[in-house]
Amino acid sequence: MIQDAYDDGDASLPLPEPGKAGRFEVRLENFNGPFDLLLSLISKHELNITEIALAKVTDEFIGYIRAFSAAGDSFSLDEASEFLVIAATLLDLKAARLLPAGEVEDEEDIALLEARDLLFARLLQYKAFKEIARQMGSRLVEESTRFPRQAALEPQFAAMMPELTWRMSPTDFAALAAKALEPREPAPTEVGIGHLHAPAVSVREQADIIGHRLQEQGVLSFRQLTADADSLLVVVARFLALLEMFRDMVIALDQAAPLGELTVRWSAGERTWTADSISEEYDQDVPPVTGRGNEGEIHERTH
Amino acid sequence: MSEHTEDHAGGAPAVSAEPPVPDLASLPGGVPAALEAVLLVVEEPVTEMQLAAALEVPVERVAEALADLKAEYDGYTGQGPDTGPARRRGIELRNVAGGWRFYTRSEFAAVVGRFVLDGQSARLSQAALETLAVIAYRQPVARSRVSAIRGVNVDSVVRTLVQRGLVTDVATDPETGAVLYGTTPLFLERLGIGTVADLPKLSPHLPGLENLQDFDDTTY
Amino acid sequence: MSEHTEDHAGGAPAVSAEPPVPDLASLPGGVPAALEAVLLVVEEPVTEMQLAAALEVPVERVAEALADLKAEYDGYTGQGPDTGPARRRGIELRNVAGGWRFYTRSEFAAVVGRFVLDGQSARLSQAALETLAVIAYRQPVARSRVSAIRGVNVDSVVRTLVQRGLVTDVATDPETGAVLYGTTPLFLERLGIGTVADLPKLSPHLPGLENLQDFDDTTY
Repeated sequence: MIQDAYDDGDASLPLPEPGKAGRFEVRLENFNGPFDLLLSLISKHELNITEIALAKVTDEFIGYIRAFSAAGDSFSLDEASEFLVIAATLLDLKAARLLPAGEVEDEEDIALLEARDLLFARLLQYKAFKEIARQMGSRLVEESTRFPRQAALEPQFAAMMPELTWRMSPTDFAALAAKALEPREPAPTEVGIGHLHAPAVSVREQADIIGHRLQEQGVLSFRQLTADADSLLVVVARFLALLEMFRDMVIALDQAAPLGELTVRWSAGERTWTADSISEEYDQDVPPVTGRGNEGEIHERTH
Repeated sequence: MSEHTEDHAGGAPAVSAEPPVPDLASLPGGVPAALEAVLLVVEEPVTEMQLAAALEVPVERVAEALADLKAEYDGYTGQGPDTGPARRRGIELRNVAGGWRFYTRSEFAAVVGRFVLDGQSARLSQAALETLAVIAYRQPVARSRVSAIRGVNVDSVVRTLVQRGLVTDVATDPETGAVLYGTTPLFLERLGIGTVADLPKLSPHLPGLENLQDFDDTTY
Repeated sequence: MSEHTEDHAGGAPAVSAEPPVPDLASLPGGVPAALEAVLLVVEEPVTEMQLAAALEVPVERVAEALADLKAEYDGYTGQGPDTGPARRRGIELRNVAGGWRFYTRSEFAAVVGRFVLDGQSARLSQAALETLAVIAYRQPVARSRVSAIRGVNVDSVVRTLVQRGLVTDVATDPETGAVLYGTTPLFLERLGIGTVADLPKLSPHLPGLENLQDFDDTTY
């Protein structure tokens, strides 16, 4: 479901052949984070981070993934949790792009634009840390030419140490050893979703579902509209569907504050509307995007 | 510099049940020599306060003597009557991670390296460096937040950094219960800086995002 | 003494696969400074032959420089044009058991002793006990491996155990060159057992972890 306007004119399918001039320089074995890819795409075009550049980058990224699966390459999306993150990130971009062009009038527009700015900021931040890390690395190397004094204590001082009191039996000691040697589980930070395999989700189907609900009930919050979603991908798909429906002017959106509750109102009355009007760009079989990632990351990008 | 201060009264509180410290002024070499002796046995950077307590001299006296010693080891001529023109030594006295410690001078790394069995740990990977950078600048910080900034899962990298002693858990987030990580004194020592505040500024790398901290705080 | 010998040819055989030693004469401080640097990091007295080999200078040159350094540290005026009147240092360069090593000067034993013993306890910390347990059951074992098992940096804890005489370096890893640690007779004595083989088996304490060795080996 992360694929979209790939067939809107730009036919140059980028092939995932590393190293070729004008092609993607990213090599997956050295690949380090989704923002790496975004940054390399952006710098490849030597463009400022503008909406247009990002739109192009978005398309290329999707083509990149597609070409991989089309080639039946060993590139396993299962293993590449990063790609789920970048997919969600690009969906943010896509969402911002779907806004009606022109002046920003509504709070919702602003919220969405802020979401996009947030992404730019995050990209820049990532880039900054990358640069700082490079400096830190050379500093560490430089400093490693200095060796600290760490010699054993001179015997005269070692002899002055207080006599060790030892009350541990061999059995106690073995119990301690067993505990110390036990493999330790990493401390939990958040609920993992690594075990989930996300199936392909159709935006059109989801639009159909929420379209019917809204026609029946008039007003629903986004939370209510996604209460039964059994995966994040479904939530994302329903969010995209809402954007499409907003563009079709069959719904109105209201959000009191950024990241606040999003209220969706059916505004087309009895007008006939079907999900068939959802752009063609979602209407393709898509490679299932699955992967592992921290829940927090995805959540942030799908607010 | 004069070795002949009589001011021992302002020093740190005396520690009981330990051998009395002789009048340093009466010993050849005085306070600087006493500092050299202590610095020869320390295992990590040691603060001026600790040195002042061990020597029973005021901390200002220690600070002054350390600065003079450092200059002398670096090959600058001492100012006092009993310090002659110095030669640059193979030993460097450095003030890092909040304390003082002897290091070999970096020019001799090739020679010294042959004698250091357990050398410095292997180089950090790019991923580890970037994670370390985020933790250094955003500490105390939860793993999930580092993940969000780096765009990848950082769990195993953080474990490696903890193992290497460069990062440690410093607190627990009161709301989420997540472990918060920060850098260690060893990190500062390896980087050759005094405190986290000495890290180079991040802002030059963030054009137009001077208020990034604000942005950050509302995102997480 | 002159720093400017050009004679590097008469040194010990060059060690392969190590960084080349820079021309010491071109470095500030020259041979004496290089010797100071090496002496700062050696754990055991080191012979003039070893030093000559590392520095790639003739052994006579090393012997001469060491004698000069010793005199200088003892506070005698150097003889060379670039060595001024010296002050007596808190560090003493001594030739013991056929090798050279830095020691703290005896006048400052009280100060150094106070510093070293400050905070020393008669009991081992929990971290020290656990590290000792890992070393006891996994010996001979490198510090990095103990770190990996415990999930934290164990450098300073291992140093404490060595100082306490419970642990010592027993071998060197042939591949990595890392020091391998094992327990000492004192440890066995404290635990009241005859040999390491008498340590109680771990298995009863490790339900479902019969494949512990496998786990261990995959950690690296």
